[in-house]
Amino acid sequence: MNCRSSVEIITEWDIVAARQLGRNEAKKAGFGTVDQARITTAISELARNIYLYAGQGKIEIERVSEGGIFGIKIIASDEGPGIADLRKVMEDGYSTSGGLGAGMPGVKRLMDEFKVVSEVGEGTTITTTKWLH
Amino acid sequence: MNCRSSVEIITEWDIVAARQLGRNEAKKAGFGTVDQARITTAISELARNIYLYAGQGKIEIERVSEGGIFGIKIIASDEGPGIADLRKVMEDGYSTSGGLGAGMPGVKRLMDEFKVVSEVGEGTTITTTKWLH
Amino acid sequence: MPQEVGVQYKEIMKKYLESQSEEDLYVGQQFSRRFIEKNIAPEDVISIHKNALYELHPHLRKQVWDSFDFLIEMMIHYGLTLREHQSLVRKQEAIQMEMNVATKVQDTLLKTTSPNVRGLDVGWVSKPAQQMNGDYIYFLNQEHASSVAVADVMGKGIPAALCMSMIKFGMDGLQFENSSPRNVLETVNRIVEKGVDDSMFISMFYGKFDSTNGHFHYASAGHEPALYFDSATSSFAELDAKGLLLGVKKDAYYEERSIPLKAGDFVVMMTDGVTESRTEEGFVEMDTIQRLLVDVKNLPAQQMAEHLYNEIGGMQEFRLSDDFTIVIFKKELE
Amino acid sequence: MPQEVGVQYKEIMKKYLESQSEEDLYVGQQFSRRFIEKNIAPEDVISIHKNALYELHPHLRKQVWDSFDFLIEMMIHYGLTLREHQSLVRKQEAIQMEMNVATKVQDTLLKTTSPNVRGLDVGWVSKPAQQMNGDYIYFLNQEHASSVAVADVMGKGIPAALCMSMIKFGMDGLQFENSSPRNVLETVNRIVEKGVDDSMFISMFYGKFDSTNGHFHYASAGHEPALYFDSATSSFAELDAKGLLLGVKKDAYYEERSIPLKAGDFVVMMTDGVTESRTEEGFVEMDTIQRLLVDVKNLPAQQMAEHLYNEIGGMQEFRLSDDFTIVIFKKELE
Ligand SMILES: [Mn+2]
Ligand SMILES: [Mn+2]
Ligand SMILES: [Mn+2]
Ligand SMILES: [Mn+2]
Repeated sequence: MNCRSSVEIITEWDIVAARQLGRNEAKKAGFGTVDQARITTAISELARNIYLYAGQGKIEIERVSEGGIFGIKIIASDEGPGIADLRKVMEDGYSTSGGLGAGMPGVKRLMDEFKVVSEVGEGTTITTTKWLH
Repeated sequence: MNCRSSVEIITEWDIVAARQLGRNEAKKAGFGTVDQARITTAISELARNIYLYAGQGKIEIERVSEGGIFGIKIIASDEGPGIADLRKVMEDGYSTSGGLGAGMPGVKRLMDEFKVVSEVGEGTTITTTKWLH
Repeated sequence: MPQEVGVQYKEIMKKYLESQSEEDLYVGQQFSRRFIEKNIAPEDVISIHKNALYELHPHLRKQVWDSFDFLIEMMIHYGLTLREHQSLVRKQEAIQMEMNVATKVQDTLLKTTSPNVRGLDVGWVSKPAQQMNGDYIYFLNQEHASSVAVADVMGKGIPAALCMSMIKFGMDGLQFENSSPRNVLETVNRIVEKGVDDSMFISMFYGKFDSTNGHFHYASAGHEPALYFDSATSSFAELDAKGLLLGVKKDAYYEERSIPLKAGDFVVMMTDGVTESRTEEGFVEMDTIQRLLVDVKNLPAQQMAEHLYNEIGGMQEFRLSDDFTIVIFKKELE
Repeated sequence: MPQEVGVQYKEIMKKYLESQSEEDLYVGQQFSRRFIEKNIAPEDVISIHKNALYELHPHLRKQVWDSFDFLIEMMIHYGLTLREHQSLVRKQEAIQMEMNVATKVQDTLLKTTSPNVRGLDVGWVSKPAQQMNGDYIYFLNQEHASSVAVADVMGKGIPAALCMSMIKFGMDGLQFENSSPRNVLETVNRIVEKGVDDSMFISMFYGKFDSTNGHFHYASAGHEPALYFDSATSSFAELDAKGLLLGVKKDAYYEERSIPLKAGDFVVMMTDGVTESRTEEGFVEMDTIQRLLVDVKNLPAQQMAEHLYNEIGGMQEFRLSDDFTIVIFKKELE
């Protein structure tokens, strides 16, 4: 229960590879079609953020279990510019009006747990988990 | 271009009759499936309001045209208690949280034009139109 | 999402596919109303639909099922927006509660007492267009004089409310000897000019009835003229005086004028929410306002003010486009 | 909705049905993001989907197409919620703009000037947790004395802002001869008690440095104790005095106490946003605050205040759970 697979994000096509990996892992973990799509979308958003704002980084996917409940954990990390104002990034952007897609709040909503660690000039690591209910 | 059909709303099943009439008229007027469903939903809401709050009333449906554009007009009238606070009724109830369905603001959104005339103790008449775009 | 929703969905759809009746669609739509409450996202509905169709018609070609997977993918962002909506609704409710508290605070803070001076009958109405009133009435009561400030703060809501509290406390600090209309406006103008930035303007009419000589003294800071009714000739005149809006210029000068009030005469001070009331037929005419006032000129001032509000408010179905304020000073019959 | 959306949808779906590749799903989802912006409702998407499927596979059995009509019906309420969301977002934006104006008005209205009295070094920091600050600092400067009121209004946002303006104008009206801490609190208490309803409470610490004798006089209305640093012994003591919160009781009594300040001594007045700062490890200990102050005791008061804010704020990643206010009065070295 400790296999971690990962995809380097360098070009836009790596986003697709990360999605594919995520969907496969989600399926193997036992998630239904809709949750597979949600997990894949979360990965897609995280990978796009890396691609757009950090230039490059990594998506790691891990199957996890806690107290008999199974789930899938995604770790998105980069050594990009970091996030200066975390509060702002986590605010609802109201995707309806903005053109930036789901953004961080969207990823948070698609998954069950969510954590950002970011230091300006050092990079950003986002860890997010979804549990099989 | 002045045929007006109508349905008396007395029992819950008259709501279905009004919907049926509305859907047929909308289809005949040339609306697509989705707009047929929207017009039918608007009629459904209006008829339900009559059934629930006024006890009885009438839904009239009329094909209309204005400046070469065709449309469908719905007139929902009753001699019920009337609406004391129109401002409040027209406020967004945020259907997500409430259990009252679409309500007046919903009908307004489903259609293109919307007007309420209501007098306490006298009754309410709602006129709403949708145009073929 | 509960298993049972899927089962019911299938049953309702099955009936519809057999009958294609409006009744089944009605039942279906009534059923779907609960989805949002139950936190069922649109992509969940597609999945429920796919499963129901599969159970009813398992032998459709593979592309149909694949197409539903595609459709689910297309719906994910709708589901997100829906959740965003729910969080926004909660936020909105919190703001609403805050506004309710603010309105209560404002009401308590700005409460004013109608004057009670011999020979003068006073009536007033002030109705907000939205939740918080941007019009403001302040009465100053002295032994032989009754004064009123009628103000309209540009803008509405919270910033306006803050400005009004400033006016109130400014006027609370006024000394008796300085209560001539010109002095009051000059003083309040200095407070406003100092206290708020350039984006905030306030118009104010200040009227003072002096019971010792029966004169009405007034000054205006860019406010609507008042209406004076001369009972002897049964005619109206506008009362206006020169003066800039409050807060524009530090040392603004305000003209002061006066007029004797005879028994039965009255002065109507208003905000532009009254004179610029919009109905379906356009603006309410000054003639209409005057006619409405004449109709009730023999009633007490309070009833006159309420009559004017009921009539003009009624013309716009009480959906006011601006705050609506009237103060009537009426010289009593001996 | 534009015809062309349907054409593109069909093309993307066609590719997906042939390949079932993740790439096509990614392209599809990127495409679907624009739907909401383009005001395409979820029921429209079902209809687009149905048409695309029909063009690709026209010979599916009738029930498939009927089932899509059923699905459209089930989606109507989602479409309504989406439109409701858009109107709510606009409303929210309007409120946000109003709050921005209100914050500016409040800043201008409540601006206060740091004292400048011989022998006293003053520093202060006041940071709101949310947009509007519910903490309030008011400086009163006299020839031989510098005073400060540090207040915390229960509640936040608009109602708190209104209350603060009341305090400000109340204190503006204070006469010189009544500026002893006890008198100030008694006066402000009467204003607050009269002006606001029972749901509003305010805690306030009032400190006055008298440069004629070098004493610090203080009184407290249910506020956090201040911290006194004795430079001779390098130790801290709490300064507290008996007194009810403002607005609770009309004739509240406030104890007044005093302490001599020697060169290098300082007094730190704070709100509970400082002493009850929460970090991931729990509340910030008083020991920590004292240690942070001692570290910088030789710096100017303003730098001391900023240091404390940077350190304690930093522990919570500057996501303050309450407004954060510090005022430091430091007796200068001769
Ligand atoms: Mn106004
Ligand atoms: Mn106005
Ligand atoms: Mn507070
Ligand atoms: Mn606090």
